[in-house]
Amino acid sequence: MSQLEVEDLEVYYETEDGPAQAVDGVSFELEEGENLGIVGESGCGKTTLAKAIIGILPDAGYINNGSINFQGDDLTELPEPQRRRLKWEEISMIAQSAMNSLDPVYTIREQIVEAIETHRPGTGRVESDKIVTEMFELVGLDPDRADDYPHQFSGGMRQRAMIAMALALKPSLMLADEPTTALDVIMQDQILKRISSIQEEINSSMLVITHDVSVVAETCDRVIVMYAGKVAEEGPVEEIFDKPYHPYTIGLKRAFPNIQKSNQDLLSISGYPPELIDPQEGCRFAERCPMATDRCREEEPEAHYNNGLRSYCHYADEIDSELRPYADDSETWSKTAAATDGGVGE
Amino acid sequence: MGKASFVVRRTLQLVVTLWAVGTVLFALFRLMPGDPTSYVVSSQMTQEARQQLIASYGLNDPLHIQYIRFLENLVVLNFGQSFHSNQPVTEVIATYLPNTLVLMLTAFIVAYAIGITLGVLSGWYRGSRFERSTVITALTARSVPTFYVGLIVLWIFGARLGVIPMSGMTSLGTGGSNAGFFDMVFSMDFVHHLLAPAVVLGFYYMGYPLLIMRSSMLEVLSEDFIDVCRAKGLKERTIMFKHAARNALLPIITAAAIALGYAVGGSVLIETVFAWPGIGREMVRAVLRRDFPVAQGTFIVLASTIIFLNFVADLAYGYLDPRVTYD
Amino acid sequence: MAQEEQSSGSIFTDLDDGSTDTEVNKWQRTFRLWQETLREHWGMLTDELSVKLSMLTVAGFVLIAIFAPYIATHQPLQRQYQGDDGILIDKWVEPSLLGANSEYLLGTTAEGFDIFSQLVYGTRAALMVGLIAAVFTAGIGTLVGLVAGYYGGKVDDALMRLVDFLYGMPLLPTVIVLVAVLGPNLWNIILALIVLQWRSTARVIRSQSLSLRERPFVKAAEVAGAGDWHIISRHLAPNVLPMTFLYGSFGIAWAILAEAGVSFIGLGDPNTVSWGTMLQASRAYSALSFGAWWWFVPPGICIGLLVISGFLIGRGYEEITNPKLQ
Amino acid sequence: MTGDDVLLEVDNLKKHFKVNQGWIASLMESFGSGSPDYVHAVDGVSFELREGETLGLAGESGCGKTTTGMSLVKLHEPTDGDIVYDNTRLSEASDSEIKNFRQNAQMIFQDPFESLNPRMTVYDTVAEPLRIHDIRNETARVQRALEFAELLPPEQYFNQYPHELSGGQRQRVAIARALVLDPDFIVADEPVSMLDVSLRAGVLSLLDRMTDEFGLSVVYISHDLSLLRHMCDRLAIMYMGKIVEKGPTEDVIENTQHPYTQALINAVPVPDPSVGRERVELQGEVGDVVDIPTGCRFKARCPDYIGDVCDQVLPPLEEKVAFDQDVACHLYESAEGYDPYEDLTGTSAAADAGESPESTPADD
Repeated sequence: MSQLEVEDLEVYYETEDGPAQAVDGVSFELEEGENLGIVGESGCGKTTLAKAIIGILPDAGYINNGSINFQGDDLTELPEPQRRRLKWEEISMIAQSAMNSLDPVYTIREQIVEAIETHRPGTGRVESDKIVTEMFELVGLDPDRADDYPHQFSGGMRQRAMIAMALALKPSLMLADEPTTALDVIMQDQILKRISSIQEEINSSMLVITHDVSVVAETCDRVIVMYAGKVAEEGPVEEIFDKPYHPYTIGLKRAFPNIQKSNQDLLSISGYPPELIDPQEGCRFAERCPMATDRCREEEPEAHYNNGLRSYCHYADEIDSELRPYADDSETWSKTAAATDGGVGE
Repeated sequence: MGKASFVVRRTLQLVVTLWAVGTVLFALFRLMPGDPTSYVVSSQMTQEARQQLIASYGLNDPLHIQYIRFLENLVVLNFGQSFHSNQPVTEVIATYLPNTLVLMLTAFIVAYAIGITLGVLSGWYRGSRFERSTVITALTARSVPTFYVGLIVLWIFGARLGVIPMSGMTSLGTGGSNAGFFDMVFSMDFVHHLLAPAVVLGFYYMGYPLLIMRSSMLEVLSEDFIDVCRAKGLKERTIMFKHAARNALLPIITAAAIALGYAVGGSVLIETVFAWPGIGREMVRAVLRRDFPVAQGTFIVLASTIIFLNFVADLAYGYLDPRVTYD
Repeated sequence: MAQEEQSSGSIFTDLDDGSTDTEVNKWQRTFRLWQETLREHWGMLTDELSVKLSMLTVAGFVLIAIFAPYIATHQPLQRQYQGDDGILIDKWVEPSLLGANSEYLLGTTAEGFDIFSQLVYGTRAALMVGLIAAVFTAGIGTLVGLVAGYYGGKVDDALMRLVDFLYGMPLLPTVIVLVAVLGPNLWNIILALIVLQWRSTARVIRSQSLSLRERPFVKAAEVAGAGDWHIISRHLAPNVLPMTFLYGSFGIAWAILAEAGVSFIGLGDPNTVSWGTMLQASRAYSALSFGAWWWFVPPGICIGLLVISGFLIGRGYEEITNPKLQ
Repeated sequence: MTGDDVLLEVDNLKKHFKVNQGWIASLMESFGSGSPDYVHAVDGVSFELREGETLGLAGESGCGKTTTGMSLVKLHEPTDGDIVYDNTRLSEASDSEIKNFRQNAQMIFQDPFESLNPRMTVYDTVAEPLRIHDIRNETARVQRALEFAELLPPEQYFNQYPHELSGGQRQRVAIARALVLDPDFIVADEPVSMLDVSLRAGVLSLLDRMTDEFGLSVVYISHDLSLLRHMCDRLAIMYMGKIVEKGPTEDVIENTQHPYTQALINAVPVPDPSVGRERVELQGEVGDVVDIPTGCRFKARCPDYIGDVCDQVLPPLEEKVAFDQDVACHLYESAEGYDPYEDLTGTSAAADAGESPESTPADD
């Protein structure tokens, strides 16, 4: 039984004009000590999924259907006290911009010790200080600075402090929501290296949420590509980058510049993600997909399996013949429905 | 730069503002249209008595000489004598200022305690009926004139039910002059007199902090670190008070400084309604009686109390918000 | 037109001949800009029930103020005489509304004035003070805020020191002293309020302009060569408009309250009637102990209603400008 | 004095910001008692911009690339040094010359949600520059600009407000606004960094068409080196307010010379798991630009630190022997024979003289 099993989870947000289906039937599994990446553009539901797993959905957000089984318990059914005991003890979080993820009026030490004492009331001052020092060394921060306030830390240092806090209770699952987006490239490189080395040391599994395909390529074992609240494709990172079997992943890969390649011509997918309030039937990518047919617009695609990749596309098996050969020239992408319906609506 | 230089700079600013208030007041009474001396002398005086008095006040001296003397007096807190009672103004102030401070500060503290708590709760339970009703009460508290509320309270509880004394600070015959100020304040009779004006004034003051605290809470609740606190598995109550309220408290300090400007106005009116012997009421009576030195003296004292309390608020803000680095 | 010697491929080359085709003139554009902003705000404003109600109340009071002579049964400051021989002043008459057979809806005051007419004419004083003071409060405050926020540096420092000084002055006592010196009449009260009330608007608009000043769309206008005044009027002012309206409606509320306070302590305008002077008179003649509540209760309610409407309109606006406050 | 096709020359540009103080502090300072601190955002930057060329300005946040860009369009007045446009030095230019310059230099900003006035329709936004320079037949020009920005049919967008448009559409309106005056060069500050990846290429292709069809020059500011490699003909890498390496993009990326550029390129993640990348462990963080260290600013973090010469002598940015790009580093001997060791003060000069300056380039 894998550590985390999410079964066709639906998370909706209450809005004036009806529920927005941010996550609409997502299923996946995460093994012990595995590193799973969830990649997708803005509005694809990856952050909502993360918040649902951690249990910090805003008031307007609610789990409409499906389950999140974590080490045997279904988190969606768990009563509040038990659910709260799991938080941070078992599932901890590394927020995006550490700029305001740390309370500005308390020192870093106070905030870490608060997490420790909430879950292990007995620990004395000496014990928790030892943990704080140990964590600071683990993330490469100078322990004497534990009594500084967040605003006295630089961006990179605040991110490390966040990681130190996330590790304090040795959680079995760490959830990183865009951990390095707000950082410069050299600091990002240091932080990513630090996270993977820590992960091996404490052998916790990791869920990395990001829009940056290259970050996922370098840090994760398996990848889920999300589009408009659904899973588009899922599988081992090497196969997904080498030969994806979903038109969106193919398009996304070609839109990403690669520093090691000279004069590559980038490609853009015309149109833009669909509305999440009563979205239309069928495949959500139909509007922007070069292979779209009427079947795609009516019928929701089931999972197709090609060399270890699970992709939700009616024509996943014909991708090698139909799309991959012409995927490189931008012509194929500009004759999609979205491109031709008067003006580049994106 | 450190806290010390901030205190020095802020005191400099304090002195400059006080000087500015003094100068404006000086100008007000002397440069106003019409004969400035008309404020100084009362009509029944004979002509020479009038001239003699004007000379004694040196009102015919050149302006800058008067100004220098005015500033000297200001520094040494000598505001001259009251026309009405020939008592030195400083004495008038000494007797009435403490009464105002007791009334105003009690009402202020009570109002801020209630206002902040209600503000935190209505910010936290956003969209609930509780929040809507507190906001409406806060708005009414700021909309209905405070002296009118005083009148109604006096009418219902005073005239009709006779539960509260109709006026004054102590019942006749109890507050002998020998009784010290402090044991008077703690006597039951004084508290009985203090109750109604303090409650009415408190109701008036409560609206502002409540609304500020609520919007500040809403602001803080949209911050990311609240999500992290929830993810840390803290209890809702801890997040509400220890993290959200603590951060939302900061704007209240600056708001308190601004509210003081209105607070004094409120206490002047309440003192008039409840005939509470405070410095505000004294100022109004002096103005109506054209008792110019007392009016000027009481005004300066009121203004400098505000400016000083602003100064204290700025310092308090520094202690509460570690981000303030005084540079 | 920019010197054209090298860029052959410019898509504007054939337009250089300066043929004027459908030109949309500048003023029409600016008018549309402001009209669009106001209509948009009006729409958002009026979908809130509390705002609708308060707008109805204010409109009601405005109507009463305009048609006061027709609504009021008597002259507000004219003593009423009883019976045919006309020598007896009608004092302390019970209101006919409460069943007394008198011709005065709300009865008469201790000086024999008709309370209902005073109440009706009081609306005029309140609205006059409120609206004029509010216009100046919002106007001066916005102007000072925009200039301080846009130019920054020395100008900003000087103006903000002035605002700090004004904040040092307690509002009501200063108005009292000013009115005492200038003489107790409505215009002096309004003048005193104008001098003091713009301080909070200025401080808020200044901080908004400071942040707008750094926005890229202002930088873009600067890069295109727009002058200071062009940027202030086209880019800063429309985005600061909601805050101006907000403090305008708060200004109405503060002004009415201040006038009522000043009149209540006896510095009101002797020859115009206002709700404040009514309350002052009722206290002077200790209507309280006579139990003539119909004399001092209605004016307070009118002030409360008008002021709370001002606040609610302001708050409705505030929620538009700051969605977080919903 | 400049190459025939050089449009714009930046000559030792410096921009320092006074650390803001209250009026009392400035009061004390005018009495000469307090000395103000300065943020040396841009501290002596020189480069040329040729016609129809895209020049990339790269570097981590806080390296001064945005300040440089803003100084190019006169949003900042340079503290020192100057910008030469059309053979006139802008600091001495007359008002009419400035007005003409304003017509030819435009800028595109990073945040699509902030670069358009929320209270102005698309038509007013794009037409505003024309109105400032009172250029006639406004409507036709606005139409052309919107068509070029691929917002078709333009009339449909005339009366729309920014909040009715998506991020990509807003950025296209901003481009149309920058184009409508038919400028000579455009500074683009991270124009696509806030757009979704799948939409970026569309906006980037616009920038390409501008340089190809218009002969327009673009200064492209970004921290994303992979994007810069795709977009730019020449590249300048900035660190703490100075350019450390400048030259044709392929040279700067393929055979990098300066250790900082090398570290920057190595740190960029590659969207291909099968390909490893050589990880250079670079410690520490970008230095503080208020009190600037002596000598090379990268010395504290540089893996190839030589010794006192890096510590005391600021390496000039100049042609180096056998490379096409200019490098500011003591590792290489300068083409014009300038020997940094002469400037070395004190005795340490003798000790270092022994070590030959042409030690092998560090990057292999």
